[in-house]
Amino acid sequence: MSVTDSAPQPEPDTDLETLRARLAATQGPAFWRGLEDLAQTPAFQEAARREFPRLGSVLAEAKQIGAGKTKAQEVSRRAFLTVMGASLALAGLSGCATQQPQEKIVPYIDPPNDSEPGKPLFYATALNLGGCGLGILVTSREGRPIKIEGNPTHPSSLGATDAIAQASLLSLYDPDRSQAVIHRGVPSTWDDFLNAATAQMQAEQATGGAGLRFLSGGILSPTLAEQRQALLAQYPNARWCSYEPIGRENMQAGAQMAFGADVNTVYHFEKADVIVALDGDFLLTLPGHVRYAADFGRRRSVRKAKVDLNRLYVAESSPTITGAMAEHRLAVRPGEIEEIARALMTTLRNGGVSGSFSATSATQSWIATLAGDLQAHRGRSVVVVGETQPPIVHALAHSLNGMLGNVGQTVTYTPPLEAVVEGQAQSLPQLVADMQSGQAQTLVMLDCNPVYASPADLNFAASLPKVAFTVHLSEYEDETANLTQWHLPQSHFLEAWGDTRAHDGTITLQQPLIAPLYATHTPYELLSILAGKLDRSNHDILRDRWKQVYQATGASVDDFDLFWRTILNDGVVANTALPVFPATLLPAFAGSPPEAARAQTSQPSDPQALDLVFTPDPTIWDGRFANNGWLQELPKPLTKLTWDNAACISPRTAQDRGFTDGEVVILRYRGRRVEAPILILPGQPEGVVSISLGYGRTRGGNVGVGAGFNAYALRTSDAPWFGTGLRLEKTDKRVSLAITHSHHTMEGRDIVRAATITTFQHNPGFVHDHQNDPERPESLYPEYHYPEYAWALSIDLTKCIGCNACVTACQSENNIAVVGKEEVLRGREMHWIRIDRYYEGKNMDKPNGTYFMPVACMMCEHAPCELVCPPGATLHNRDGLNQMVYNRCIGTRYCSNNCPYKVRRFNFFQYADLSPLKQLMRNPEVTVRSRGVMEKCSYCVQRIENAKITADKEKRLVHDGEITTACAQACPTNAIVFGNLADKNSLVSQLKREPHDYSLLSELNTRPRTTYLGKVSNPVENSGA
Amino acid sequence: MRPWVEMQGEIFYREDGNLFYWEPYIRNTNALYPLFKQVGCMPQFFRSYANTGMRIGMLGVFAGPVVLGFALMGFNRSPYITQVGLPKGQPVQFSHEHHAGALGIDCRFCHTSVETSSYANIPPMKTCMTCHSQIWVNSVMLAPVRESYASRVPLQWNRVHDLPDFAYFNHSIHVNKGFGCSTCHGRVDKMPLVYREQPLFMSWCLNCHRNPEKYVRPESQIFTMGWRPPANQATLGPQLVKQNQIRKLDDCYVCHR
Amino acid sequence: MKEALYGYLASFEQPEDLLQAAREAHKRGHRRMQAYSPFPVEGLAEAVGFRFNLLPWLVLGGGLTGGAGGYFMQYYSCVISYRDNIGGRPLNSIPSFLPITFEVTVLAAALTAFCCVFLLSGLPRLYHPVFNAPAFARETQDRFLLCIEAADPIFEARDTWRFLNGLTAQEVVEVHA
Amino acid sequence: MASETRQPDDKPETGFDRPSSVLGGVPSYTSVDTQISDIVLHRPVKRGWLFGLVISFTFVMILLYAITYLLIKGVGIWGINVPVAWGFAIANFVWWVGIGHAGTLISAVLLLLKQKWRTSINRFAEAMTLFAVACAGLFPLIHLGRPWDFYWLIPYPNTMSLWPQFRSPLVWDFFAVSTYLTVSVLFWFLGMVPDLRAVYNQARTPWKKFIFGILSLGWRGDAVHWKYYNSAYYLLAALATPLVVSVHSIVSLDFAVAIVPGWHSTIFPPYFVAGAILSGFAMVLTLAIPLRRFYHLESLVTMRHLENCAKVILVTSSIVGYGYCEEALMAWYSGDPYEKYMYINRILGNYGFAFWLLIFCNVLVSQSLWWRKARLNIGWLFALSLIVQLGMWTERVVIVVQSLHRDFMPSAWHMYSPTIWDWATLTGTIGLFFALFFLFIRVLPMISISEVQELSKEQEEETGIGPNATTSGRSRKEEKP
Repeated sequence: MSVTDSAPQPEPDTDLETLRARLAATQGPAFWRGLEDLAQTPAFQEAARREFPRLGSVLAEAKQIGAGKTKAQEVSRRAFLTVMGASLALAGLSGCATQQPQEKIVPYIDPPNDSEPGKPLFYATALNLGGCGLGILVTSREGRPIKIEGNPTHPSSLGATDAIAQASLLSLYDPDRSQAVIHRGVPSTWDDFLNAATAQMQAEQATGGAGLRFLSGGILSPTLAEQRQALLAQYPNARWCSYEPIGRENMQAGAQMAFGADVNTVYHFEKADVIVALDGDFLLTLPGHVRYAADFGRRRSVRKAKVDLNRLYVAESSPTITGAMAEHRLAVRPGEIEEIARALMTTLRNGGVSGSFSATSATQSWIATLAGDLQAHRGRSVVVVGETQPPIVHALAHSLNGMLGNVGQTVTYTPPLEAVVEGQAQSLPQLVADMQSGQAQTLVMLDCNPVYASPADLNFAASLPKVAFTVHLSEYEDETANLTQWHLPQSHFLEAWGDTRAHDGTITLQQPLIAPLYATHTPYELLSILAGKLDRSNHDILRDRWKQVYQATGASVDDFDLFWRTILNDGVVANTALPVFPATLLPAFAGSPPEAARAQTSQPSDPQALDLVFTPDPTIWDGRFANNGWLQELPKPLTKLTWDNAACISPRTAQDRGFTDGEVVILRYRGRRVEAPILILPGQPEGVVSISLGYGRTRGGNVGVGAGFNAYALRTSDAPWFGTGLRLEKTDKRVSLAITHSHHTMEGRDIVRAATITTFQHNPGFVHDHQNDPERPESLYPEYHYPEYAWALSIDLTKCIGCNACVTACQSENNIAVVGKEEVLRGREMHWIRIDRYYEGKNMDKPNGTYFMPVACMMCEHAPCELVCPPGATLHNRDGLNQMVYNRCIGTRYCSNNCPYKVRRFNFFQYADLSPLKQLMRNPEVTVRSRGVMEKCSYCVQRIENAKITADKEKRLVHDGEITTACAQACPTNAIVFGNLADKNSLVSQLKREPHDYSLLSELNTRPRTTYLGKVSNPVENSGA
Repeated sequence: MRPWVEMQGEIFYREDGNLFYWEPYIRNTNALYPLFKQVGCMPQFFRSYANTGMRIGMLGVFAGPVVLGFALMGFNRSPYITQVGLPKGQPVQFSHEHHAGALGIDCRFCHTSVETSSYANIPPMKTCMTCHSQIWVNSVMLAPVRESYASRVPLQWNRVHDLPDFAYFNHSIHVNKGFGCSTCHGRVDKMPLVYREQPLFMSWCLNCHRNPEKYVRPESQIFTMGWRPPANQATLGPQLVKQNQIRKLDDCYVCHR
Repeated sequence: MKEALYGYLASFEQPEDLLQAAREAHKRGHRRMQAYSPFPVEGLAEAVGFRFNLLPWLVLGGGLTGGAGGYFMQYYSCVISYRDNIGGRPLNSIPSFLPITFEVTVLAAALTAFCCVFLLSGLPRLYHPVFNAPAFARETQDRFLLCIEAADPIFEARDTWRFLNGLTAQEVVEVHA
Repeated sequence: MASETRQPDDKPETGFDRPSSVLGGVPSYTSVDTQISDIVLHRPVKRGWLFGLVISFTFVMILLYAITYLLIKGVGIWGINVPVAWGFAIANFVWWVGIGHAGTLISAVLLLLKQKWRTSINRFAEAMTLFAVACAGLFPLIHLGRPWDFYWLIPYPNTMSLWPQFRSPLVWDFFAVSTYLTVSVLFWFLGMVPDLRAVYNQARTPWKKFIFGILSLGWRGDAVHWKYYNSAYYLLAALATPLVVSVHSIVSLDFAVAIVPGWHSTIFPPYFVAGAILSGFAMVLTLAIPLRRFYHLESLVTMRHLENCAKVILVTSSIVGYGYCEEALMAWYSGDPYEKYMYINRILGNYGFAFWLLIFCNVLVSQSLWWRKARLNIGWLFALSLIVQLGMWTERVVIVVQSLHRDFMPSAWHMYSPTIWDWATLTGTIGLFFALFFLFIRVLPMISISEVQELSKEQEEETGIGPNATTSGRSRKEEKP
């Protein structure tokens, strides 16, 4: 079968040509590259990709993550013998004289209008994640998207992104993406599907679509919502249900409970002095979390001039980064949260703790402290509840916020973002019932994977074959695709037109950055096909819809082009934010909490039983990013686990039951069982096991398949998020978990320096106290001066929330390779910036503090690495940057040994994936490192140099804020600030003049250019909690 | 004088605690010795010419590696490696001599982005056709161009000036700071087929990066092909360096990232 | 056929005999003569008229040149050729340059010594007239030989022959070129 | 040969093994010559020798395989990772260079100190040095990420106008090791020239004649040649003595210059040199004991030699032991938290067992040599030599791995575990070493002929009796009528 016939795609082709040519000329003697690339030459791979997508992907995968795997390590016997003799002799000579291979130059036929070769272009679009759209700016080079940044004008982004948004770029170039229509497991074409679909729909027409069923995730797109309405009008008897594995059913039901109507809650953390999060991970998982993190960060600024600190209370059933930021954190069983909410409420009503439920003294005092604080901050506090808590807790939160007068201040309500408003919790079981009963004749699944992700008790997979005609549109040939008759490849959002809503409802147009790489289409097109309009392109659908909207406003059609270009350019449609929804509490919640609505959270009958909590995975979300190498290898914020999920238990529980890390246990829960490795996690509540969703994939890409275990196998529709009655059974099996940072404490070293706000006010320079050496010890060496530029970085530990956005951003900007689980296990991950996580305190069950510390190259002025490099491949430049010159490096690894911060990364194998597809994605401004070469953070020197060139042309200096590093740009809380130290007024210079600015391991007198602002927290003094 | 064998016997019969231990090792070391004695001389294993041979050999042993080393260094600088002065065949025999020289078309007509971007830009097929849809419309030589424009399949030119991928060169900054095309590309207007004028060695780059004043030109001269440093370059150069704010950049990160 | 006479070769069984013979020969005024022994014999060289030993001075020269060159190499590359800021160290980091300076000194001196031994003693020389003498087969074994060349200023066939036989030589043979 | 059947081995051995005597009795010049050159020329290939060669050659093949695979895949096949970026490769390098020290030390230093007992062991000790340094030199090369670019360490005018970074200890290494190798070769070869001539004279077949003739450069034993020869030989010795000290000092600077706790220590140079001599002399014993046994050199390599080696081992191992204590002291006295943590972790941490192993092997076991009985017990000496080898290797590994695996940032701490390829490379080089040595003892005179002859003369003069004096022509002359 062939991919090319159905979709015309000249652009990528020519690009692949050039790239293949460019690929031919890389550093290093051809002799050796020849060997490594044996049977993996781009030409062969390209051919393979076209002819047998699967095989192509296998090869690509073998190279992408296989570097550490034995299968990729094997060398064919022939290859081996070829070198056996020659190798030793030629090893030396081959370096001496090598002729440059011939490169080709492939010009355009017609030059694209606005692009100039060698210059990047930026396009505004958006991606859907976790229940809202995130506006982004995509960098495009020669027609290829190569980097994703936040869109400053977009309310959910404000210029920042999160790890998943950054990594979604990699999915575009994923060789495992579904590339062709598949009919009953046989490759087919869109034309065949069109015929089949038209016939089927005509049949449905007769009964008004009685047998017609749709299944989709939450629909954020207004256009898609309209299409849906139209379709349902066309087929009145058809039914549309929606299921999101990590959806907002509880929020919805909670709102219903409290207001009698579904609302979308928008928080304004920048206005809140006191924040209460009840299992509400608003920094990483709540819709709009990027914006929320930004607002939260804005209220975490500690400066000599002005201190602006909010206070965060968190009660949570499994550790999250939100909990890590909390001044007062309470680790409780998930069921207790409701009790806490109730207790809090009663306490606030009639002062003094209510005796309503028996809480530990810690909990009691926590509630007491919090209640007092809330009283003091009426209207300037906010109560946040996460999607994992049952409706009643949400309702209670609404009433709490109402009671505290936060509504309208720190909390506003709008109509729901998503179009599908029927009770989502019920809709899926209903659908399955129809499928069982044979009522459902036609099932159309849009961009979802129910066979994998639907609750285990529904047994979706078994009932799917009972449906006569099933259609599945998805980016991957996943578990569902395997069981449907028609699997249709879906376009990546960077290939598609569309629109979506921000967390406050603001609409963003999605525009394609590149023609679809494969024969893929979008849900918009599929719906219009089903509606009988076969000829309408993705672009037409969107443009026409928006033309109507525009005309509806009464504007003249002539200006539409301008309007269209404006909204595409801005990335937001001006003032489309949803209006404030006048939500009034129902009487039941106006007063004291109704006992009736109490969710039955029975205390465990037998003492052995534990609570089970399902959590969204911080990297691969609900499993839809399972095939994304960047996210798989991204250490999870707290566990620092990669390539796996695990059953997290508290140290105490582990001690009591004699479990150790990596030990495989059987989780028995409500008659279902799954095997999972144990991971001991400090701060995990006593007797609670939390497992993250999204792993244990069986289909849908070579990267994801086989990683971790499937938590959905234990998930039931009646208790989607937590429940009790879990039992752990020992097995004699063990697995090795690839954890990048296994040591929890700081060994009493002055690495992260923290204090409370009062300490800071008495002694702003507290960071220098417990340090025996001066900040800048004397040196025997003459000073080097940096008059023009002295680039430097300042990292504010008070602001850093450990969300990993910087790590992925760096990976994307600097072409950092993915190495695979085996290599991570060996300690060979390649991230240029890592986020160290330390716990403070003796009791690992209740750490006094959890600290995040981003560590990248410190750019030491007295760099120990430079001194020991024999060929002089790492040395200083005039801007005081610690240069790492890959093409001069011979790989002694001495520099890494001598780096006290251990921020240097080495290519132990040929990690960089040289397949043409990945070549498309590379940042052409950054060398792709070959095997045997050391690499490290460069302060994104490609950006610096380009900015300097621009400035030099204009005969000026680069001014402050003109450029920043990828990590700083992605950071939602602006914890990372980059700038020029030689400019005394630059922001970074100001930050470095702060009293609590310190450099890591300063006693070594390495004089780092990267310094840290000590962490300052704002607890209620003399509080027990 | 006693014959040799006797003498050996003498040692044999000596009864000496130490000595007998050595007996087994004492053998007739030179059985032919008596024979030689009759002849009065023993033929030498090496003939006299062996001395000369050996000396030559020694020379080879010591001088050889040195010579080889220099040979390699020479080879690395030879046109075979640097491809200096070797015109490259192209899918279409495009003559810079004709276009840039005879017709005097400005470099920037085709290499549009040389002043603004890192790439000077290889002109799209459309640029060729702007003229060649009017003139030489039937020329056989231009058939590939027309063909490619019609079939939308671009020509693939052979790259002449090819830096390694780890070296990042930016045309615009050089042109803006007053360094002319011909300084690196040579008299393109005299090249029917373009070839490399310079080896593109790092040392060659550094030579100019360290002494820009020797090569910098007045802004007006940047695109003039035949430009030679004027007599007063020694004074003019430093002035231009000052006025264009040219820094002497030999930091690695300037070119390698 | 016989080639021209090269000299007479007397072979002794004891170093002392050779030493004495050499002394006597030298006293008689013989100059162009060599004494051969399996192992160095104290004073033998002087006995055959060896005076000044140039070698140590050559080695000294070699060493000094090497040392200077070694340091200059480093100074040139770091201070003159490519002025790099290495970890904030001064361009001319004298302490860091000493180890290599030392090593190069030793290397140069050693090479000089090695080469000069052979240059000064005219080796390699695979063919030599004295090798024609049968006794030379045991020159490395237990023979101590004295050869007086025909080119010697006061060489006179009969006289020299008698002189040599008059010594404690175990045998005296003619050596032909 | 004959000696297996007629075994004066034990009877005379008791006689000759008077530790006082450097030689077992006084050999005649001829017998020295023949005895030594026979091993090269006339001794038939023995099963034992062949067996040894085959075994060690097998390991050479393993080494070749390992290196080839390494060049194809990259250094990732080893157990190294980011905190521990140097694993076995560098440890082996240091270990081998150390072993390489004894040879030059014996031949150079003892020569200058006019130690007679060096004479009959210096030749193969030097050979040992060369082969050990050859093995060592292999590692810095193959441990590179891009070995084919190793020549960037050589300063020569290149098209990049770049130079090596002369502040890097690895560049010092490059110069030190290559200088050491060169000088050792020169020293070794110069010393061998007269003997090569002797072998040439003994040789029968044209090929041997040719080869040894070429190698001996037509040496004539001319008095003047001897003069130059001696002064050059002594000069080389004088040069090699500081050199041998400098080499391992510089190797130790690879660590001492770095800031890693456990590396950054001023006592490294002396204590590395001591360790080097320790392992070197251990290796001398490992080789000498079987050699004298199988080639019946008991009279040339006597108990005196073995005992002296034992004494050197005792001294150096005590110095090394002092070094360990010194490290502990500095860790405590400096008050540097990282140093302190490192040393405690070294003793009690994940790799604690290795520390105790090396203490046992390097310090404790050799203390037995205070007793003369132990020094004269050949079996024990041999066992001890092996134990010390192991100990010294362990020490190198501990210094490299243990110091790196937990340095400044707890977040970066990671364990190191060697792979099959690490072991293959190590054993491979051991095989290479012995293969070279087996070949050496068959093709080159393993004991200096001329020097032993000279020595026997001196002995003769001391004792007054000997095979040579009595054959004096002078005495005969008186008998003549």
